[in-house]
Amino acid sequence: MPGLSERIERFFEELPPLLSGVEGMVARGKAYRKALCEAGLAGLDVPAGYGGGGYGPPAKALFAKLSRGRIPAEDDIFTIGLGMALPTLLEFAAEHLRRRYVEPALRGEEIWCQMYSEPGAGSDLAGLQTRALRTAGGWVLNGQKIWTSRAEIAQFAICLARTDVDAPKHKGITMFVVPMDQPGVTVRPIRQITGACEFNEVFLDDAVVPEDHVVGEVNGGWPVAVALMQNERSAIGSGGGRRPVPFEKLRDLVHDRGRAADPRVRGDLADCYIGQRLAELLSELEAESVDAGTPLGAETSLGKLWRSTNGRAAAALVGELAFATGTAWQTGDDREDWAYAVLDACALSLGGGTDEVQKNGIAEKVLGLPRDPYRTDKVPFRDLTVGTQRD
Amino acid sequence: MPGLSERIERFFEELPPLLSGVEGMVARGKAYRKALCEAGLAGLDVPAGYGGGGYGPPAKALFAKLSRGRIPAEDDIFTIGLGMALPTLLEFAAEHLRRRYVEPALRGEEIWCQMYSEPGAGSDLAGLQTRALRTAGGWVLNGQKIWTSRAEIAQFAICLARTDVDAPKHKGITMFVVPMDQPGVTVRPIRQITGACEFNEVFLDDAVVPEDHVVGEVNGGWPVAVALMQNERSAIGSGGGRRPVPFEKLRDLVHDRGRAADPRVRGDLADCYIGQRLAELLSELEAESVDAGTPLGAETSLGKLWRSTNGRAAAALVGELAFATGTAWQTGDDREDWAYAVLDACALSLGGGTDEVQKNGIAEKVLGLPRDPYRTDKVPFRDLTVGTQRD
Amino acid sequence: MSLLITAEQRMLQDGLEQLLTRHAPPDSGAELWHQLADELGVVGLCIPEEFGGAGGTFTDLAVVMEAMGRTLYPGPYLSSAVLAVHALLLSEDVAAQGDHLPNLARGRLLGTVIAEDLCEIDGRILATSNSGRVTLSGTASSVLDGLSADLLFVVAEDGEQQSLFSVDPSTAGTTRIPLTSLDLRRDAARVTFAEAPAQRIGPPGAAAEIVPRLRQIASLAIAAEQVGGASRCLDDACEYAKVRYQFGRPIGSFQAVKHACADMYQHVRSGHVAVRHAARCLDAGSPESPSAIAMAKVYCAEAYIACAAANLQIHGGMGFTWEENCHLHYRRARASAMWAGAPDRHRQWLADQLLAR
Amino acid sequence: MSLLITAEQRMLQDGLEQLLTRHAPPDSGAELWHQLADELGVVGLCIPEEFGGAGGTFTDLAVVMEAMGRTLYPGPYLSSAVLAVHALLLSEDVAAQGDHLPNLARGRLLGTVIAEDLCEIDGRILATSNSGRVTLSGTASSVLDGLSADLLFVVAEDGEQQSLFSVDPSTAGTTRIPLTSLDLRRDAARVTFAEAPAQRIGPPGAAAEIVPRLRQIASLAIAAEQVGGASRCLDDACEYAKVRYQFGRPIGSFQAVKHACADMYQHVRSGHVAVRHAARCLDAGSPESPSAIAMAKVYCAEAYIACAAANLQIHGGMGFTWEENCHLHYRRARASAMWAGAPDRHRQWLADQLLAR
Repeated sequence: MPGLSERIERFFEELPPLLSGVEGMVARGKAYRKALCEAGLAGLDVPAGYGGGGYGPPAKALFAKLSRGRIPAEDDIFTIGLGMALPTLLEFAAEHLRRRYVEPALRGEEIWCQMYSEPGAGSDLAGLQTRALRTAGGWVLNGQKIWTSRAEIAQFAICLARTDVDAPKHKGITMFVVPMDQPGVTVRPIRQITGACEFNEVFLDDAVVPEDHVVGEVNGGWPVAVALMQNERSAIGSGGGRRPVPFEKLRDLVHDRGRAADPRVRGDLADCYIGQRLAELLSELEAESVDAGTPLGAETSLGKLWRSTNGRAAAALVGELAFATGTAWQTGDDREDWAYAVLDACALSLGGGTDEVQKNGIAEKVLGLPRDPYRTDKVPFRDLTVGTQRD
Repeated sequence: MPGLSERIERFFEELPPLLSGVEGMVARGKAYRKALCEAGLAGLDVPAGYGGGGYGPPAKALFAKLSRGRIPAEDDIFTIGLGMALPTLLEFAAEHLRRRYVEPALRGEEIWCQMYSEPGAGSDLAGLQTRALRTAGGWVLNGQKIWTSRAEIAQFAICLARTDVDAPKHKGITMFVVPMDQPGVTVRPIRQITGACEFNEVFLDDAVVPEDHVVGEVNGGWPVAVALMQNERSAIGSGGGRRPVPFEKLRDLVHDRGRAADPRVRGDLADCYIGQRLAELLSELEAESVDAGTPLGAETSLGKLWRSTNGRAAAALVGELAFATGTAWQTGDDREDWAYAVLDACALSLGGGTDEVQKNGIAEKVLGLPRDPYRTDKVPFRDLTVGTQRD
Repeated sequence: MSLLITAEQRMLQDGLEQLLTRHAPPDSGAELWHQLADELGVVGLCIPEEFGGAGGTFTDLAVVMEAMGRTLYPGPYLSSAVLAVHALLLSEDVAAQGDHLPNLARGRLLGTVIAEDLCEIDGRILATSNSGRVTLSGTASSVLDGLSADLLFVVAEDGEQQSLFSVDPSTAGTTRIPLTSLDLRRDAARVTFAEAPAQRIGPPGAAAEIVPRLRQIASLAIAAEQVGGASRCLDDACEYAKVRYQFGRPIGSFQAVKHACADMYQHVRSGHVAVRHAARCLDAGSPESPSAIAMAKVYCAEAYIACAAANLQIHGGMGFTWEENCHLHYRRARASAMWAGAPDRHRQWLADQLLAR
Repeated sequence: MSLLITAEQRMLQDGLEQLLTRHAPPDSGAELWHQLADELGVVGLCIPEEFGGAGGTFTDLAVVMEAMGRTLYPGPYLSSAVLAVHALLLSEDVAAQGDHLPNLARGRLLGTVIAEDLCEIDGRILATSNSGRVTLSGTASSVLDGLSADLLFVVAEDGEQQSLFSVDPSTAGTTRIPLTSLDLRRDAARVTFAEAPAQRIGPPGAAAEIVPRLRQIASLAIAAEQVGGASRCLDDACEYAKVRYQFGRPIGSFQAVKHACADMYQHVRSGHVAVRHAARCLDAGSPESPSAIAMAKVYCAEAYIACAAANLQIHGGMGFTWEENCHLHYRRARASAMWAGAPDRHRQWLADQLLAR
């Protein structure tokens, strides 16, 4: 990769003027991507034929290293598209789809989201109920998706839907590319317990998908989804996504609230440090294992479990210190941010697979403990009870 | 119950000379029982026809109150016989068995034990494998029992054995009265992690039981066992059996080791107090509920769960305080007793139904959560895998 | 005294819960308050009959607070019917009692209390006497229902001592601004006094006796509310676990969910008996009161947090949305744990009692 | 330096574990010790090559201690090959090193250390110099392998300072009695010096530097042993959960057992990486060493207790018997947690590091 380092360096040096004056999250995100693409630095590990750099993983790692702390925050709007949708398209989609969609995604001209979870299909994603029917004019989708980040700005989605209700649940699912800008797609933001809206619900009412926009085989969507989720879990386990309150902020809070001599607070702070440091070290070990050629296993779940533990511990400490004198505040008080942090931590044991699901995975896949004897693998989907059964 | 109080008072006043000079656990226990019987105070709530007092439960409660702290410790050898076996005989056994066995048990002339658990049947007692075959000379039993307290001194046992392997597991079990003094019965003590031997294994090799020594119906032993276990759980939950280190001893240890000013130790001690006090209060509430006519439910499991929690908490505190300067000792050092207490506490979450079994019970019976969908209720016993399956 | 709830108390609790459920927010304003005062008579629960109240016991109060906790009731009960009423009762100032208790009992007057541990005192509140006229100066934050209160009972530095005063916040010298609360169902304000005219309640120095006792009563009331909230979390979690199907079965059939619910049940039953016991100790004037109350406050605060978190976890992603009540309980659990002494402070107070010889 | 165990280390660990498993107690005496010294060379692991040792690193030591923890090895490795060796190395007393290290490396000499936090000092141990002759007086309990040691390295009060001494316990003035240990696989003795002749090692006052550093090394070694023990508990629990059937299915198919095993796995993997990290910090002389070691000792001590308790619980009633190894791990976990500084002391030391600015 001769000269790559220099090109990356130069790009980031020249970046600020290119973005100056560009306002708004989407506009700034797109401007950054465009510049990156024009510098020949977008999708370094994507084959050149699809608009990428055609380098291998080392180039990607080099870019990650040199770009640390220099990428504008607005590039986050492409994380799902480039981190999840694009690898899926490259690995599983037909050539005409890759030709059509990969390069515009790399250039930031089209934003993607993914539509997997449903109100009735969370931990048991394979229980999803969104139906896709093949018609003369293409596929018609009906159903409801949930936890869809970026749906409000995305032009396309990769989306799982049920194409055969007579098959067992894993065998009747298909992956589609769904155009979002159509009357059959309605996006509604979900307000979270923090008050913020990170996610959306997406309602599909006779949403239309071209006949040839199937990714992989019809009724063969499940293995595609599994590959994707493994990436997602690893990303969450090793650094991506939501984080507990960082130790340094906890330490400063202890000082700030004058509790640095309180032995119990000191002990709790030490435990917060231990949890966060061990999570870092495990992720360092995991990276070393991967470099040494050991494939990623369910052990990545450990990082996820540590985040839950660390999130809970940090929330408990913050709850006790930040609100020691009172639990109400004027706008601008630091308690406002601490309250957000305490509430937000609740998601750490839920998003990306609950703690319970992670522990099942460790027990079965790493430790070899037997699966639950009650299985529904062979029951036709139409005979399964799924979702929330309120009268 | 006119005059009963006075008779009980008089009995305990006159007791010491009756026991003086009697040596040995069994001899002293029997001497106490004999005296009690002669004073007309044994089995106050047992019908007079079977050698009891013929009073109702209030008389029993009165006796319990007046006798508190005055019953010699050696009477413990009759706890299982009188607390478990005798009520079972009275409720479920045929008249000839009650006539034969109840009065000698009350008089302390015959000691009883119960043979339920097996090495292969712990939490799943209904998976028991001891076989009973009906022959011309009576029933012949083969198998192995475990956790049998008092088997080493007992003359009789109530014992569950399988009489039909083609029936589902709950439907092929029968309850027997087994004479212990016979060549077919071998008792071997179990050494526990504390080094003490409270329990035994009992090996049944062609042990013989008279034809008419069945309690209840043949193949109808399970409901009999369930009734009994409910009594056992209640006894453990509300006061009987093994206990965590009492709070007062923990408090004294904190003072003795000079840690009464250590905020974390203080906090841990307070938590030990809270757990033990709440367990007491719950048991007071339970007693009040029973008095008010509410039947005992799976809520008694709470007492059991609190004991586990309290045992663990006390063991952790003791472990930290008693061994703060060193973990080895000369005979006679108080660390010897503390070590016993720390190890013994491990049994609190096991004996009388594991914590896991208690929680299942609360979830299903109190909270109405659905049972596990994997059921073996209808599988013939011979087709079930049971016990420990090592090659 | 019994740990069992009486038939009358059960009836009161059920009736109250039904009423509060019917009037769920945002429909829970003045009308509901007057129903609580006039129809159920719970607003004057703690007020002696001679002042127009119901003369209820602390166990009765616990029963009411449990129902309010279950329904996340947002009204000024704790501030006015518990804190203000008991501040007056503890003051033994018969004149002030005669002036205010009847109106407090009828719900026509709303009071709240400004004192250490019951709100946040910024620095100190100073009382100044000038030719028989007393004024207060100072600031307090996180004052429960401070904006809606008609009368503030304020503990202030009165020379060398601490005394109790009343301030009419509508007169000049008092300014109030609303605050954002961690508990979305509990209003709080910042109150600033600048030479605000005040009336002394009870003799000078009376607050030294009143404040710790009031904190005990506040701790009992909030512990009862916490148990109520925890029991509602348990019920909601169990209900959801029965109707939510994943992997072809209700999630409540999974052992992990069962055991989480069993743990919640243990918290709820144990918390209930802790509160009930603390209330009977207070009613009986038992020497066990301080430790019983500290125990109840420690245990119930942490039990509510644990149950609110478990409820949220069992609800999965839905629990993380604004639409479900899960977060309201979690917010209240976190907030109320810190009020009237954080769990660890009560734990240390309890240890003081236990280790004394 | 890498967190991954090297191929050589893996081979050493596996070989060691096989050897130690073959020679399970009571068959683990002198012969096994000489195999460890001569065939595997692990007795001299920490000793520089110039003194006949292997010149191993702290990460190597961690690898060895993990294997010993897994197999509940009862021999004098910790006392002699770790404590005595490092006391000598830290003393920088070249003469004493030359005298003893070669024999320690070959396993021909057994040493142990008497110092604060590594055993129990009853009062103080006093050194008295009299015309060039030094004697020690005082008593220590819970001395690791104190009965079998050929040479005692003793920290004693030397005027105003603390110095390191060696004492030959076979000479007059030293009496030793065996003690009962909570850890049944670890021998301990009570050692009394009454004007016992001693040799000073290193300059007067050297112990001030040696003791805290030796405690760090001891903490690392015991943390590694704890991780080994915890990992064995995990393996034993999983093995049992697969073969033990109740309710017509292996108990390992129940979620409660699965999650308990998953928690153990988290403890074991996290403990392993904590030890590995602490060892590489020590090897590199990193300023992170004190906090990395405190973290390892806190975490591994508590992880071992948790895993030993979980293993016992999963084994059910069988776990409560003398026959299963469950209790040996539980005893060792409880005992070793208290050695070289109880978890809470390390937690406070860690907080000292973290809160320093």
